[in-house]
Amino acid sequence: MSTQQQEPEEAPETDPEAAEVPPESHEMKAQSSPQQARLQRKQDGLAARERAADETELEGDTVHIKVFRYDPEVEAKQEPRFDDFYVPYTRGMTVLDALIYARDEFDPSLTFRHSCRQAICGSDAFFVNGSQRLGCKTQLSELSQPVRIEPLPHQEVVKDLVVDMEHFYDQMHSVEPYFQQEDLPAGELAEQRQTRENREKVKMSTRCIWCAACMSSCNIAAGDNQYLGPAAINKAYRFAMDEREDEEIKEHRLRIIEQEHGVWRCQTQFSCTEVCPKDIPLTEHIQELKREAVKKNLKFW
Amino acid sequence: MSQSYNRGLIEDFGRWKEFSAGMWAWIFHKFTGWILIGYLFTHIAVLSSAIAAADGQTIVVGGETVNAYTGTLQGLESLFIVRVMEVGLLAVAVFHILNGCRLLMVDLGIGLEAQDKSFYASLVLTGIIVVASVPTFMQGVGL
Amino acid sequence: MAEHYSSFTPGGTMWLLQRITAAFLVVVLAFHFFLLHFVNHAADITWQGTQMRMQDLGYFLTMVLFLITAAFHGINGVYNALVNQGLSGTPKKVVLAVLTLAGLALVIQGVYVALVMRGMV
Amino acid sequence: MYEHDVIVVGAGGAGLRAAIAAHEAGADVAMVTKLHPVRSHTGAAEGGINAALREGDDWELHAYDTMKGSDYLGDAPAIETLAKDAPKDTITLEHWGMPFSREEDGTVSQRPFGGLSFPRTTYAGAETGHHLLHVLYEQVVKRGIQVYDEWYVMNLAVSDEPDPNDRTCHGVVAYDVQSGAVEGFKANRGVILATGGPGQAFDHTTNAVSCTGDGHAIAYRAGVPLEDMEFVQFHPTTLPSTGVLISEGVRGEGGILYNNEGERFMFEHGYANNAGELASRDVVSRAELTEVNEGRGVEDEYVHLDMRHLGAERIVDRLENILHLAEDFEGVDGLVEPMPVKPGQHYEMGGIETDENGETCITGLYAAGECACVSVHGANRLGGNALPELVVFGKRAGYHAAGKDLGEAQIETGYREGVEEEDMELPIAPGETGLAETGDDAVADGGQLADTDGVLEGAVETERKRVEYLMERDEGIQHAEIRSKLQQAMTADVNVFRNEDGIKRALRVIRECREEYRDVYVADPSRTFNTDLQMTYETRNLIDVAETIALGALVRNEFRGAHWRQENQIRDDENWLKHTLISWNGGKPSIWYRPVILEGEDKTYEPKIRSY
Ligand SMILES: Cc1cc2nc3c(=O)[nH]c(=O)nc-3n(C[C@H](O)[C@H](O)[C@H](O)COP(=O)(O)OP(=O)(O)OC[C@H]3O[C@@H](n4cnc5c(N)ncnc54)[C@H](O)[C@@H]3O)c2cc1C
Ligand code: HEM
Ligand code: SF4
Ligand code: F3S
Ligand code: FES
Repeated sequence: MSTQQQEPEEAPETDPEAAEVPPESHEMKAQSSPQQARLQRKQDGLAARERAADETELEGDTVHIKVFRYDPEVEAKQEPRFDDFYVPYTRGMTVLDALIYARDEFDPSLTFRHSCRQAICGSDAFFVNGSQRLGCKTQLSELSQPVRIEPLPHQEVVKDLVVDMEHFYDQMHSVEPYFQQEDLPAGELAEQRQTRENREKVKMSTRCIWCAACMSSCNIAAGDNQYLGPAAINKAYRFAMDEREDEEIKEHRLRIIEQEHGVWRCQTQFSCTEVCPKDIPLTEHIQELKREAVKKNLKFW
Repeated sequence: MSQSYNRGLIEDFGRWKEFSAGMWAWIFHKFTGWILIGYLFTHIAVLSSAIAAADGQTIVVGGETVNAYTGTLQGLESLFIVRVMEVGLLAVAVFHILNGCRLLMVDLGIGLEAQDKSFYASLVLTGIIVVASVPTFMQGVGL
Repeated sequence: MAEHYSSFTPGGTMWLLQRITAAFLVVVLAFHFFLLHFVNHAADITWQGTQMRMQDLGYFLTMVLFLITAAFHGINGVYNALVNQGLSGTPKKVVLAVLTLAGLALVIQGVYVALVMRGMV
Repeated sequence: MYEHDVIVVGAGGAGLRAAIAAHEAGADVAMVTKLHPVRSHTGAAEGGINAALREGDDWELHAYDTMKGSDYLGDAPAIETLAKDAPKDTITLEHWGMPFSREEDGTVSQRPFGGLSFPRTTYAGAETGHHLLHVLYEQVVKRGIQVYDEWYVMNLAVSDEPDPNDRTCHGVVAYDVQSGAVEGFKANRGVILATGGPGQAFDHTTNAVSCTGDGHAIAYRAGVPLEDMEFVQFHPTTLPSTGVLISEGVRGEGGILYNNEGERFMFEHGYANNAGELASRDVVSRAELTEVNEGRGVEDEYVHLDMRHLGAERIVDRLENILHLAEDFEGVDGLVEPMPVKPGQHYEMGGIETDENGETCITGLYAAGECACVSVHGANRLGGNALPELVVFGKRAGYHAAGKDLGEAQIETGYREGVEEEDMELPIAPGETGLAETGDDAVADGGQLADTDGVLEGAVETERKRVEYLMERDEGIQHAEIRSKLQQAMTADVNVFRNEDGIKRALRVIRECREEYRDVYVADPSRTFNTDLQMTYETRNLIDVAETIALGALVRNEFRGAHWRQENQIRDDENWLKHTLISWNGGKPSIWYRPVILEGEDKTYEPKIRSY
């Protein structure tokens, strides 16, 4: 199935609901009634959305996407190429929606990982118009056309947009990503205490969804395959900073991340922080760990 | 790199197009650092003419016989191209210093949210300092 | 994967030294540039002038320290950059040796020149 | 061929917990999962996990709430087990490092949730499921449990005695998505299905694209009855354009629902005069749809969920990810505007019939998590009750499969002579057609297979042939076409409001889907990462699952919990205090019933009016 150019068979219908209809004017009662206040707020909201609608002039149009294709097994796809698809645009359409449309309507062999559609499973990080993004969390209206969708750089391509994640998983596993506290409060119903501040401190780091966007964006990780990479270091941070684990365990964790290919490799490029779909301040976490490691070493001098 | 599937230029073009502040800062810092260390070697080599000078050797510069050290330096300084390169060196050094300070701040965890702004600030400041120094650097150069 | 790493931690110290030398260099390099391009114009530098400045022990020591830190900082920086690009195994060792030798040569030559300038050799 | 003591199919919360338990009990465990574990849909759960941890609360209250929430269709032994085990199993998660939200004194926080008499929903921000999933996976990594990720389980290897109760499960047949190889996984002690929900049977769902009811379908075809499939929970607050869920936590914290006239309709139109927005999900979903149907919906489609009055600080603190979801998937800023919401398919209460130990009627076959029906949720699941189900019953299934003695189960499983059977006239002949593409039956019905290995090898051969068959065809119909037709029919007619004509219409469409499926083909010729092939398999499972949902909905002529029938809008305890079970019987589904067990350990739960 070589489908280099695909046009939708019929012109998509324009969505009549797209054009915002102002709400019927209601009889205004007392100026201060809560209902009126609500209506007022609602109208403000509508106005805001109308503005948003102006920005998406795409409505009723087709979106041109260029998708990277490669399959080691299929002759026509052994030589990597880009296929063009023209997908009818609907409001709120994401890159993932466009890919699904292209696959279901035009070319069933178009292959990519996806599952949750809500930025929580981390399977659909792609290289979209030159940066690492989650397909399901990227609105087409924000992108300039044609939208180029490629597999994540610096990872081996398995097929089309699917890359080999093994190396990423290995790095994640290498920081002993599990709670190690053995000394627990007595009784199966007794919980460990943790201050709110401490939970707040680790909160952002616990949000990682293992999408590998950060790793793919980091030039150091690209050059040095053994570099733990921002996600794994962040995972280590999540535990090292959790006060529920004892000091010795923290020291053990610091020893892991200050290896040759650990935190010192980071050159503060910030691209990891920029692409992280969960807004985790990765560079900050890495830097903090560097300082912790230095402090720990100074103690022994 | 070894294990990534080679997508040739496709991959690289995309990356360069969307290069972000932190990445450019990194590249520039690298570049300027290398120039500086390269210059340090050259610099010591040039200054080594002091050894000859101490021996009382002289050279002829523009018809005059002068001390080897003074002569070497002034001879170089009289060349337009050397002056231009010096300005370049200044630019490189100033950027490296400013961005180096930025990196030191980042290492201390200060102003991480403003990392892109501080990079642009480094660039602008470098520009201003360099432009402002041009008269001094170019003073008395024979064309 | 964790087993692959040794417990020896060279990275941390070098990383810290790179920052410390950098902090030192900011000051000295700025001073150096200022002195030799603005206070004294580079074009007007003469053997006598240099000799005179070098007579000052503080200045002399600063310049020597400047050289040593700059050499360390620069060489270590270059080495790091190469390692970051995935240099490993034998080439890595070779590069380290070459860079160290070059650095040493630079420092020795520089110190020698400085001593000459001070008239001590 | 791979061989382990226990094979866990699926690595969501239930699967991971089962694997850890089986490992603790000393078994050699392996997990086979079509997604990498951290990609499982448990990660999407937002609100929290119910456990009676605090002073003033106890497991009996939790059990009582759950029974009432289930509209008296939950089995008491299951519900009591859940309520008793949830506290310690939740604390186990805390001991494993789960980042629960905390109180001032450092203890874990709990919040109120719909249908609960005590605020016992323990939470970790608005991303409880994400943390639960990751913490469990971390423990799996710690224990070095083998995970075969991106292996799609196609079928079970079950012996073929005529009575399903005599059958034994010997393993599974799976397909390595990366390489395309079809291999057998032999399970010496047991297979645990933990494949999650079947939300993709509907087109507006909070479930992931991977929630295709594979476990339901393969167990069903192997002879295990599916129980109470008509009870599908529709969540009242999903974003209209994507189906992304806005957690009940928003209402728990005080979020308010308004119709297009700005009325707080839960009170003003009397849907739930006491609990208001916090009434049970089915009540709120129907209220919303009624508002929309009566012309008080916004854009005739949805209603508004407003949380602005909670204040930015509280919202950011407790519901931050809701802000992101509304922004990213609907383009709405929850701090300045109300969020549009409408009901969407959310949870399947029914599932593979199991007892409290997770065991099905087939020896060595277990199920846990959303794909199972021990019957804790009955006719309606309370928010925050699925996550404890995963850890409680996941753990039990793991232990039991590994050989640990958990005592005699009180819930009986499997079709027995003398049960009450349904003999309603169906608009179509359900089952069979369209699924036997290779000419072999889905299960090896008839002709007993001699030895254990033979069963697995036979099953592997069948699947290999099936793959060949699907791949070799180069024309026919695409799975995507069938799937979308199926989904639309289900959403149109087997939704929140149901009536006989509609359900029959849906059943006819399902029949058409079956027939079309005979002509299905896989267009992608590659063996490498062939998602086309995988989705073709999944679509077949969806057809079976959708059919059981529709059949259950058709026969159950009453209004109970999430299931509403126009023809009989009352809870009919006299006739319907019983579970619906559907057995495949080698392709000819039969429908039968089993009474609900209302006798608990030391009390009997008397059906009461469910009012909020
Ligand atoms: C948006 C959302 C919010 C929710 N919020 C809450 C909440 O706040 N509180 C609460 O208690 N409950 C909540 N629930 C319900 C609860 O999250 C789910 O019921 C539960 O997570 C299901 O877990 P599971 O382990 O059974 O399945 P899943 O987590 O879905 O895992 C299924 C696993 O099976 C694997 N699998 C499936 N098919 C195959 C196959 N053929 N071969 C191999 N592997 C296969 C998948 O790879 C996956 O690993 C929510 C659900 C949703 C959708
Ligand atoms: C004057 C103040 C200086 C400051 C504040 C400074 C700061 C820094 C810092 C912080 C780094 C580390 C970057 C990293 O590892 O992420 C660095 C790298 C480097 N510096 Fe400097 N530096 C200064 C002067 C110099 C001088 C005089 C030289 C030359 C002799 C030099 C050569 C280098 C080199 C070669 C690198 C490595 C660049 C790379 O990553 O490839 N620096 N500098
Ligand atoms: S840190 Fe961010 S970018 Fe990296 S894997 Fe985790 S979620 Fe993705
Ligand atoms: S991109 Fe790489 S260099 Fe450091 S700041 Fe991020 S890990
Ligand atoms: S589909 Fe799950 S993160 Fe995008």
